[in-house]
Amino acid sequence: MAGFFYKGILLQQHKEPALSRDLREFVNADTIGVTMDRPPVGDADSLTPAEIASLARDAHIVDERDGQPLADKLAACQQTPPRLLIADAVDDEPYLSSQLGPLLKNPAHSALGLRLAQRAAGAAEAQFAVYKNLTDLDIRIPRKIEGFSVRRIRGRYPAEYQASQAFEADDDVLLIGVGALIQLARAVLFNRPQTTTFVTVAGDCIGNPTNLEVSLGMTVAQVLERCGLIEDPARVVVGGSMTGISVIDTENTLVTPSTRAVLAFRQDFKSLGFGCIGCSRCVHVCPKGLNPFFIYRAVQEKRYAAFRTLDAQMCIGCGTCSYMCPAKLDLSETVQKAARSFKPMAGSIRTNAALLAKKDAADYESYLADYALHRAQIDHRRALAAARRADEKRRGEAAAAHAAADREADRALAQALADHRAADAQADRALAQALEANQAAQRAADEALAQALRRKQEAGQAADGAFAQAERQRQAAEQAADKSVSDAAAAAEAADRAAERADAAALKRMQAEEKAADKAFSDALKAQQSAEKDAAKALAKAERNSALSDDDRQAFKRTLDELQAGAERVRAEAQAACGEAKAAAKVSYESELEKGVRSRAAAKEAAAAARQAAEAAKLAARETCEAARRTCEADKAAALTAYESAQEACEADKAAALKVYEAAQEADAQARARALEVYEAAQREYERARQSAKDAYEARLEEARQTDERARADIEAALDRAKENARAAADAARQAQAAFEGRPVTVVLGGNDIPGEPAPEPGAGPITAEAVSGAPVAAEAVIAEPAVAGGGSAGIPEEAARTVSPTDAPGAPLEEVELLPPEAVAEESAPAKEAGEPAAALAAAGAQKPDPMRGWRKNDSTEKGGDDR
Amino acid sequence: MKLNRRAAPHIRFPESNRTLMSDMIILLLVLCVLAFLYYGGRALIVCAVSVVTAVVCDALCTLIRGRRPNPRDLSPVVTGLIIALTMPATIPYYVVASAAVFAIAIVKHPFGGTGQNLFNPGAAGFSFAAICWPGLVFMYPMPFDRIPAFGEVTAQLYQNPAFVLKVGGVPTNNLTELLFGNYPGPMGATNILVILACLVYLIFRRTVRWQLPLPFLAACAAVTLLFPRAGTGLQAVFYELMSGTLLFGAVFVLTDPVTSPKRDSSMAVYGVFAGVVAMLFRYFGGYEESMPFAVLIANAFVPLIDRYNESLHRAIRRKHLEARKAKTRPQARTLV
Amino acid sequence: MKLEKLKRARRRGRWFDGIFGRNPVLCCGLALPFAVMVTTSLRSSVSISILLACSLIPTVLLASLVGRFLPRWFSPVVYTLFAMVVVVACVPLILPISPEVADSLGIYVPILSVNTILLTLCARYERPADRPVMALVDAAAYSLGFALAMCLIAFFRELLGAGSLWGVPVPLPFKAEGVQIAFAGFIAVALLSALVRFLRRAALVFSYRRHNPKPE
Amino acid sequence: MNVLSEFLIIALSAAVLQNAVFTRGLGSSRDTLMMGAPRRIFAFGAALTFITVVSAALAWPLNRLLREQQLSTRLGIRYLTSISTLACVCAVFTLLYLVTRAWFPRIHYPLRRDAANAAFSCAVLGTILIAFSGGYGFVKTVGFAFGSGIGYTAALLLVREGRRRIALSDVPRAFRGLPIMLLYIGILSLAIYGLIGHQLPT
Repeated sequence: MAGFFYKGILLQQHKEPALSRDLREFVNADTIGVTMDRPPVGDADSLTPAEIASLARDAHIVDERDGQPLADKLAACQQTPPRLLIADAVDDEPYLSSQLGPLLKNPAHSALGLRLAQRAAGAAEAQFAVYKNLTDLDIRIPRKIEGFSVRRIRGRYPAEYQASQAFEADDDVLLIGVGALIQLARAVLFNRPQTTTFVTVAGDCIGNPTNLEVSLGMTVAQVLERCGLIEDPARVVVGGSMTGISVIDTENTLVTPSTRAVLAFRQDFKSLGFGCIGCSRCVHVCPKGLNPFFIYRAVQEKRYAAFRTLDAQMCIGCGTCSYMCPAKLDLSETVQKAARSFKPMAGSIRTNAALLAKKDAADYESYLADYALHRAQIDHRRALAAARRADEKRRGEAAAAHAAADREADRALAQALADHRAADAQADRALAQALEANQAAQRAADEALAQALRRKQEAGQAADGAFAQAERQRQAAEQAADKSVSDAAAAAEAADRAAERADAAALKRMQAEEKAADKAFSDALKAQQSAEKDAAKALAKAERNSALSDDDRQAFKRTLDELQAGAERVRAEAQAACGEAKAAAKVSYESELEKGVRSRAAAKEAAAAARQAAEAAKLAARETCEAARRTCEADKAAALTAYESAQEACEADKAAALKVYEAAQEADAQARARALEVYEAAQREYERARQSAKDAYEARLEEARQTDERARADIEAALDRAKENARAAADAARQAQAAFEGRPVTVVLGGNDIPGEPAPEPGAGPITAEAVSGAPVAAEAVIAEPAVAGGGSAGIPEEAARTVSPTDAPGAPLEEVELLPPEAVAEESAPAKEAGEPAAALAAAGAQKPDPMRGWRKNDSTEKGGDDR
Repeated sequence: MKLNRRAAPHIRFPESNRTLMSDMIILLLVLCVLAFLYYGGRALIVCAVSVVTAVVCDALCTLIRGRRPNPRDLSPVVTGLIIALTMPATIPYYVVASAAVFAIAIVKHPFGGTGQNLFNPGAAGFSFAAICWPGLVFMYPMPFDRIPAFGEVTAQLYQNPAFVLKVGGVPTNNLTELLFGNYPGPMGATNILVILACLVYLIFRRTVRWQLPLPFLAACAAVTLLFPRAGTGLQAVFYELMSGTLLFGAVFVLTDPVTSPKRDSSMAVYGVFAGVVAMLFRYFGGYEESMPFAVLIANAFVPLIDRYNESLHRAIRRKHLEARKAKTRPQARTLV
Repeated sequence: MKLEKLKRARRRGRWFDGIFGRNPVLCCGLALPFAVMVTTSLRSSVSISILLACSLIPTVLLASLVGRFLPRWFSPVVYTLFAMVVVVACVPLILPISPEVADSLGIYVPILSVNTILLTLCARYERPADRPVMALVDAAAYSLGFALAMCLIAFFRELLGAGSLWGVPVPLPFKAEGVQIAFAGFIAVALLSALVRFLRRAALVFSYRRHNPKPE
Repeated sequence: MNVLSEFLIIALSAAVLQNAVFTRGLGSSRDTLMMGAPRRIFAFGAALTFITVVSAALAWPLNRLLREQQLSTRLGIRYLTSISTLACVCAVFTLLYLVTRAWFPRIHYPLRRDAANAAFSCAVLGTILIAFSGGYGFVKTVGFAFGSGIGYTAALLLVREGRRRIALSDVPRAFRGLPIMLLYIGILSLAIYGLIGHQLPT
């Protein structure tokens, strides 16, 4: 783990013979005197940073650490001057001392170079950095070189990497190689461009290993000859002993500014025939904390899916794992080659995993959408039924209301008709009553007249009788004086009785008359009241009948009042008539009474008289006869007057009765007219009521229809939405499936970096992922999954039941191949820059036409087939 | 001159697979010599039979798989020795042979051969023998009494202290007897002192990393301390560790590099897990000797432990990358 | 290798590959519990094979006839119940082999009703692509293949483990009781399955190499 | 309290000691053992456990009833309990399928594919029949069913883990796929047999 629990290995440095020998030159002759075509610099200290930078550029100085031109590096830190400038002399690879040697051999130039670079870069302070764990050194590394302190870098083998990592981390540090600084110093002092570089020539085949200042462009062979080869090297390396590149043809390999060493080794490791036994030493030493064991296994078995989690691209190529491997496997090379070849695949693997994930998600969504559609259909059916029921209910109510209103109107009309008829009948009755009353009154008057006549006659008779009687009486007076007393009494009584009877008759008559009058009056009253009642009821109904409009109501009220007023008038007249009748009856009755009283008085007087008469009868018999005769005449006269008065009374009576009758007739006509009017009003009212009922019914029907319309629209809309969702989800699932199926996954076998051409559009040509068995394709999911709905799993891969999985060439017999699904579904993409964006999927090396025997040959192909273990 | 291309690190660590295996074999041979001292010639013959069967079977299987057998690969020798040393000296030869065949032909090669098997062949072989012939495998002769090399074995057979512990008793042999292996037990697993010396040697030779056997023994001791079977505390721990092939297993069987996890932290987890399972098997298991079964079950969990460990390390790497990127990012901003 | 010849061979072979080529137990890994546990004695494995045969064939017939009408997810319920009834009915068939075999098999007789061969075949022949007679042929071939595999395994395990065949003791130099235990069942099935795959591939390569020899 | 401890003990022993796959090979077939995605394994395991537990709880009273009435002897049918158990399993499966289809779409999605295999796997019926033949009480039966379900899922996950590692090793071509998985399970069952020490009653 870089920096955390840091590993790495302690290497045997073998630096010694080269380091302590002095720095020799091996320079091409014609480069000796060359100078830059610019004026030599006078005073080194007066140079401005810009001048230093331009000088470095003219001198074409290249920093041997990383091969970048020194000028660029200095220019880069113009904006942000580094806090610390480090002169890098860390040679941590064995046999290598091409930076430490020159530093120790001419510290002056390196110090000057560092001072110039410090000024150019504007760095606050500058130091030299040297690797601490150098064991077998003969010369001592000074603590300070001309004012600059020498900082010791601790740590194990990939110390250079750790140091640069640590320094770069706090970003304001600039690392420049010591060689470049020396060249800068020379460029300033001698106005010379960079023509040479410092190279260590070492290795167990070299006679005298030494640090050389070689001019650029020299061939490796010349350098080796210069230092002398003891024997034939098995391998010649340019660069470090751990990270160098073995040379194939020494004549054509040249020394470049960034060449640090030329090494020649004798012993060659023949492969011991061991495979990796998983001793995990490489895992313990990897400075980046990677797991070379898994990476190596994944590459051997072509399980590129595992690569994403193993971070092969983070390998820095330090070679520690290969160094440590007891089975002498080339782990470092395999990891780096695989990282390179994985880069183009990373994109397609990740895209494929993403597509697979999208496909599954889409399937899941489409299933849920179908489920929602299913629920929506159920809800739809239920809602429709509910809507229908509600609609019927509303219509029923409207109809009922309508019928009720009609009934109501009919009833009102009937009522009005009845009222009208009643009123007429009543009027007729009143008329009849009045007629009767009239007739009765007339009859009464006639009767009274007749009675009067009779009384007159009786009186006459009586008088006659009386006279006769008187006569007789006189005669019998005497006799009857006494009798007369009794008779008188009797007569008195008779008279009394007669009087009484008369009175009673009169009373009766009067009562009859009164009753008649009262009846007439009560009838009138009743008629008036009934009319009033009707009117009130009508009014009440009207009130209740809220359907009537206000003005109808007033009209109704007005008629009612007229009705009442009419009834009032009838009543008053009836009263009047009754009063008159009563008065007349009373008058006649009083007259009767008077008569009676008189007769009774007379009788009584008679009696008394009789008695007196008895005494005086005798006496008076005669007088009485006289008296009687007088009385008889008086009587007669009285009777006559009475009779006349009776006649007048009778006449008056009749006239009154007649007047009353006419009044009654008048009232009757008016009542009838009013009743008719009321009836018409009632009819109009009826018409309006029905009309309004019909309108109300229509309105409610309309309203019911609209609400039903809206409800159905909503229900349909819900169902359509659900259908739409389901269809959309199904389309999405199909597209995801197509995208996933059609995606060509291409694999680059071997290290050749074919420039990536654009990924062939989906569906083009068969998938050529013959080798990548585990990685891209969840064939397992495709093969093992027969039709969607459960049922027995098609254990026996039946041609018909299986969908063509992407790794299938059409028609190839591919039996029982289980491909591992891709590793975890697309996690966050590997952060490393190289495998960032999904690189264009390279067409596989062998994108030849689909060979029908491909699946066949794959099974017995010699190289490890891709099918699963 | 014309040279052919060679891979990057041009210098290599001097040690090779052979040396790795040879360390193990030297120690096992030491135990064989000890066994020879205790049980006479028959022990050697049993070891020889086991080793020869293993090697021959390995060669045959490699040929069947269509590859050239590699004479320098000594892993079948190690397997044969492990199987032989955990058996009693009086074991019939066919038992050892069939165990070796089972170990190599069924447990090792189908899973991928030398470096790729998933289960430890030695442990599997012994388990197979223990299950098939329990009567023969768990009856041990007393050391130093005469055992004829061939023909009928008439020696008196005793029980191992592990059996005594199993049935609940307290073993009678005292500490020195246990240390020097002077009690009836498997050929190579009785001499505790020598085995401990081998462990120390392996750890300092860096053939075996200490994170594997020590946590295993610590876990066994801890479980014993928590649930002592014979006596209390330290005495119980001594008896548990000394009896049966627990210590031998810790040194030779568990630390097989092929079937152990790859990182230090996962080795510790593997060791503890194997220890706990071993003790569980001892308490509740059917047989007195539980180490091989426990190792097999622990091997089944190695891929799981490794996978989770790798994802842990990946997370750590990612955190470091983010941390560094966070540091360098401000500078990038000012530039723009 | 002419493709037409290959296709014709495959079409003809389809009738018999249930026995060896696509053996249900060894190639397709169906009904493994029986192959692992029951094959400790030849007698029990023969009786199980008989029971399977007489329960598989009628059930598959039922499936091919009535399968179309059942909903796809519900059909296993019908088949397993029918199979269970048939198995229970046929148990007296195996009693003449040995009275106590039914007890020694224990739960493995009722399990026959839910074994994976039955489910797979029923699923396949519910909506038959080809003629229903193929269902019968396939069922017969599979039960024959099952019987073959079971007897093969039982032969080895009984011989090695109990040192007897069909109860008759066979003199053997050494006897490993361990083979009677479950784990040996797994390993036996694995080895035989590998053997079958190896033979099938050898046959394929042989017929392939006959027409285009390996380019030297 | 002892009911819970009894339940846990029998569940633990069913999961580890008498594991359905390793000790009796129940429920092992190519499709179940070779399932790739862990999500699918969890769904399959959950369905299987649910069905086993519920049908065990359902079948136990039936079985007790049959034994009390000695129905099987009276009617002369030998395996009546297994018929009733299978009927219970079928009922539970149908119920589960319909209920989830109607109301719980999220649960039904994975069930559509695996429910039939889970319900009609030998492990379900086998576990319950073993519990009955062992004469367990109600709590022990349900515990045994639950433990065996959990053990089965754990076994599948372990096998899948092994498979991922075997994919990284150079397996000979004849052993690729099913044979190597069976070997892996065979060796594991050898190890677990070491725990039990004797052959389990079938």
